[in-house]
Amino acid sequence: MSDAILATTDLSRRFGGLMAVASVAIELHRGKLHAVLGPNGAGKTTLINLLSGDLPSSRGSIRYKGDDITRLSPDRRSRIGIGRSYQKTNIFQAFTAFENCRLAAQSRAPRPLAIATDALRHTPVCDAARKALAAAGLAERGEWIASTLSHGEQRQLEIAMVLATAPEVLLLDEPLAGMGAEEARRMVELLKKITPEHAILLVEHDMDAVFAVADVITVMVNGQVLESGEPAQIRASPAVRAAYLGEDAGAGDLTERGSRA
Amino acid sequence: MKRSKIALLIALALLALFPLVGATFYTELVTKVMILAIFALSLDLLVGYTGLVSFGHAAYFGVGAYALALLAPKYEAANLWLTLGAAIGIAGLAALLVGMFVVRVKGIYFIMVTLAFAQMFYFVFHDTKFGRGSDGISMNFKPEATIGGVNLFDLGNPTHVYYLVLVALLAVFLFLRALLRSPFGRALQGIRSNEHRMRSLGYPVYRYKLASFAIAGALAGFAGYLSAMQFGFANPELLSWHQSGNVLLMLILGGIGSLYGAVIGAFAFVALQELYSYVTTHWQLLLGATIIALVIFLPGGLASVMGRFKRTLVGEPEDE
Amino acid sequence: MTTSRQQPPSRRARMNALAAVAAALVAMAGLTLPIDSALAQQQKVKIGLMLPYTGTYAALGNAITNAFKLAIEENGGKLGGRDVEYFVVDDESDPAKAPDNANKLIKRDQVDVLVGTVHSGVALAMAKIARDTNTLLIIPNAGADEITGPLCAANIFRTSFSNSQLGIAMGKVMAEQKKKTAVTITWKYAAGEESIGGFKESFEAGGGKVVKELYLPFPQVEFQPLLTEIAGLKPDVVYAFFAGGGAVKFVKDYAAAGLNKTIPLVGPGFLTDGTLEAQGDSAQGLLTTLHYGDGLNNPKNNAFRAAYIKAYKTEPDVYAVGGYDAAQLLIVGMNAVKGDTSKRAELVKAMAAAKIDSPRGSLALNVGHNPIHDIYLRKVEGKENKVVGVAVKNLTDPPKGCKL
Amino acid sequence: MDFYSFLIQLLNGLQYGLLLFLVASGLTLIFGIMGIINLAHGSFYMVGAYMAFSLSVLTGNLFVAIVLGIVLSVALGVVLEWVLFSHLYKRDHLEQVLLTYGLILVFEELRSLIVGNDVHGVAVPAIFNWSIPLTETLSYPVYRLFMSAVCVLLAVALYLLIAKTRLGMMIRAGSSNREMVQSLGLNINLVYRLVFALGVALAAFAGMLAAPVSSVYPGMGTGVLIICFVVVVIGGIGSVWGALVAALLIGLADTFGKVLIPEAAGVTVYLVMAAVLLWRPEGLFRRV
Repeated sequence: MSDAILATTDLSRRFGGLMAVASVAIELHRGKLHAVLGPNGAGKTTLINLLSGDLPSSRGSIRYKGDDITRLSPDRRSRIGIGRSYQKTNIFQAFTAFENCRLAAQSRAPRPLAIATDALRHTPVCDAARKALAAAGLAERGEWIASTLSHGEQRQLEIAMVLATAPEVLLLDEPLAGMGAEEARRMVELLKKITPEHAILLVEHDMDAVFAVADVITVMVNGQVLESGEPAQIRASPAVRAAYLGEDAGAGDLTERGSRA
Repeated sequence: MKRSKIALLIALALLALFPLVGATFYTELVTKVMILAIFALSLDLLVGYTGLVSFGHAAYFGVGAYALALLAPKYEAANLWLTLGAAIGIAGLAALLVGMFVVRVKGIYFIMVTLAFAQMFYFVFHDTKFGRGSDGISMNFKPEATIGGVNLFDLGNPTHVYYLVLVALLAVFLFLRALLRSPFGRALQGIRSNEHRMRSLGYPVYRYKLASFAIAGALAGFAGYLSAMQFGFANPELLSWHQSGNVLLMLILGGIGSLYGAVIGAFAFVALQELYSYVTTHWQLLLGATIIALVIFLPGGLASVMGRFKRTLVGEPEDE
Repeated sequence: MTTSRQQPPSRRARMNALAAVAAALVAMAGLTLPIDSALAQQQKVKIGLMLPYTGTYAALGNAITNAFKLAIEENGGKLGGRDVEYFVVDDESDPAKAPDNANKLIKRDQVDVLVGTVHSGVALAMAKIARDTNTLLIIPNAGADEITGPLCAANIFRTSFSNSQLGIAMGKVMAEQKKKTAVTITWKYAAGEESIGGFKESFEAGGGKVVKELYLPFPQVEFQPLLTEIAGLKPDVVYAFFAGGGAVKFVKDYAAAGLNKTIPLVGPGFLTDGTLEAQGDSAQGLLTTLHYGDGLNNPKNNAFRAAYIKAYKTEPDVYAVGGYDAAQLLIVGMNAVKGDTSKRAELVKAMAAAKIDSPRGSLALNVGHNPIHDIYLRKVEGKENKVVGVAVKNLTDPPKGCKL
Repeated sequence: MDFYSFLIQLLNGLQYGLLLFLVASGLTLIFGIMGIINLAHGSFYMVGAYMAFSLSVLTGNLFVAIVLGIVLSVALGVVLEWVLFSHLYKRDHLEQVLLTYGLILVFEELRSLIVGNDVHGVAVPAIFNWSIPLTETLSYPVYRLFMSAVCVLLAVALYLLIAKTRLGMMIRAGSSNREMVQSLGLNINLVYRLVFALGVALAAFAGMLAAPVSSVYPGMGTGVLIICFVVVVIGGIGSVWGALVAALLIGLADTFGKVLIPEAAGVTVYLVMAAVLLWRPEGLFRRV
């Protein structure tokens, strides 16, 4: 618990009768990638929304670097270093890819009173944006309007925008969904490269990717944490296999059966 | 890129030379249209660039006009610079105060709430002693524009007023163009495109929208001041919701989301009004039908105009 | 920064947009270029009619225009020997557009005389423009006291009334009828406040007491709460200032609340003028004061009514009288200078000293160029406001603040 | 103000509130169900009033005129929805505001072209044309009580229609997810046309019912419109229940505002609105 940069206790969220997330305790550590697995409707996206502040929690608390941020607004949480991407692409469709990242980078140096200067001449921000674009593999797509990018490229833009805000904690909601094999491979490399300086929470269905990058894995079912631990432990765990694959889970290894079609 | 620069200069030259050619009536008419263009520009900052559709923007136009009328001393000329500064400040403050209420709501609520607040301002000037009642205020003396004793220009002379307003229009246009390229302006446009993502990227969206609302209010106050200065007259009808509707219409005519659109919209709207009232006394029927046709038959509705907005933003900023 | 992949068609769109600006400017300039005729004497007298032809006061605008033209026709269609040309602008009763509309007539059409209007907010703007441009202005209706008070000018005349005049007349009558207490009620707008002021001034001078002044926001017509308050106060008389739809509703609500049986309702002529058909029997017996009424048996009035009905197939009203006298006043002035509008001082002097035989009776102008005329007491009988007496003979309101 | 006149003022406030609800219900219905802001709502109120006048002159009986008027206004609603408003569903609120703003100008001029600019009265039907004496000087017109009763009946009818009937269920479904309902094979366009016509008929009916009291004059529509907005905004857009509560609140605020603080009578209603919005920005009964 000691050096956890982000930790939750009894974090819950109720929608009417449904407990979407039920008293989840999860920890994120700097330099570690914590993957969250689970069938659809397990409450993974709701969990991310609670951590990012997009959704207020019904019960429990979230501590970040020792402070309680349970009541903090989404923009305040982002400013103190919690960046997130979205499962459903949520970008500035009308702007160029570069402008998307530039706006993200600008949030760290907003300079709202400098209304006489041209934002494009503010090099630190523009450089950060170009660096993020390159990191996400969109270097030559800078001038394209976001709405004209392919679905996979838009997913890359999502990641580029989060990186552009130079966060300490990254909450990634199914970043690989919709990406081609090549783009997915590049993204896994990127995740490995950036894990050392960030604390990453990765929600993802792609088993190969998860087991390739995850330091810790948590499996969630019906809003509750079924089991959490090292990848090997999760892979071998009967409870996970039963819940995840249904009752007749054979002896087969979780990864081949579970890899996404 | 070159050609649009030339077109801009031609239009500017045309406007600059107009008073020498046109008779006094037209000079004063074009002066009024330029004041309406400033008013439309101020609203475009809200509607076209921040995505806040205000249906009560005339309130701050009226506050600017009344600031001059109420501050002007009865038996001598007011100082232009002092009263102008006060008018812009008071209008901006009024927009800030109302903004605190209205910026918290979105979409249809925003439209209706801004309308209701504008009506509240209308009644303050129409009903109370402070507002001098329904017949409005007429000033005996036009403000003086003196710097160090030297009287720069005489506001009684329509040509001087024309050039003062032309300079004002240019100043507001360039100010907004610079503002929209600044980090603050870009953030506003981000809010218009995807407010939710801007918040999750760390932008205090409420404060940006409030600032935009206040700046737009201040600029509307500037236009209101000029309109009261032109004829030395302020009346509660300046704040009527028809004025708020007309300025929204100017944006639609000219094309939302482009500074040119606001200026062109103002000219097109007044030209339309003059043309129709010249044709028949029932000109409002024609104007109403035109509005309806515009909304329905404009290809792809406003999107086609919006499309132009997206592309202009994307191209070189100087494209504006 | 490389130009973006899609060459934005917007540049072409903006090009023709800028062309639109040029076109709009030329259209406005070319549309109504004034025809500068340099001929002096035979040239037509240009009359600018700025009246409401749309909106709530449209009926009044038409009545004034009809009567004005009737008077000119009766003068052989001439003014001081010169033919007449009309320039008409619809002021829409919108004060925000008043300066431009006035300028259309004064600066674009260069009219010799401006006639208008009904709405006092618009009239005040016209008076300001007329003072700034020294244009001859005749106001056939708007009753704002200021126009012939603090804002009076040599070139501004009025042929209708001032709001306080009608109040002063009714206050005097009520005091004479030994009414002790009164309640006044009106919309919160200048015309109402001035009329109430006049009533209070003469009623309290005659020994009465206005116990309460009730107001409601303009143009709201929900009177029920204030009628309840009047019933509670039980004054000897209620003085109400409303016009048009508001007048119809107030009189009907007043009767529906049974107040007309116990507390008499009085007011200026506008409470019942032109609205009797809509008010029906709720207005029977109601006393009003106005400088005109039904059953005024004088030769000029009978001739005027006959001519008006022949020409326009409807009964003339007090607004028509205002328009008719505006023309008569102009005729007197133009005859004195034999049509030479450049002799402004002489023209104005003649008009100020004019003694007009108006359908209302004798009409003269006070120092501030506001009418001095008899204010009649009228009583509603059937569909008419029957003149039952003269409330005040040759009433002139004190020109407060006029430095003419 | 003694207790007895307080009671009468309370009655005045409730009666005005109920009338406000009658006028505002059509506006909030059309918006709540179809997501369309209709600035021309005041014009339908005016059309109703003028219909009451001309039809009652023709038929000699107000009730017959009202029935005829409702049929005509439903027809008007169907035509308008088909010709104009069907274009508006996909458009954003700004375009709806502008199109209906244009409609106001058109209706105002058509009225002046067809019926002229004079002020007209509509006779109160004989059976209601008397008053109940409350104090020795004040008596209460029975027609106003009749109007209040009709308003209450209408509120109940509207509630039942929306909550209990099949049409109501279809309307509610249509308003929350138009595409889904369409895919279920339900002719949602017909339902929308019906709802719009109902909204127009409600506004016209309010005009007709109130005509004997309000009388009929040019520009009567715009005055009603702004107060309707305030009621709908306070009540929570789309919530018929909210509109009823808000209308009563505004009726009382306006009544006591005029009597207690005449100086600020015009502004009281907006102060109440500001207070409510400070507390609940989306109005009292925001229909989620």
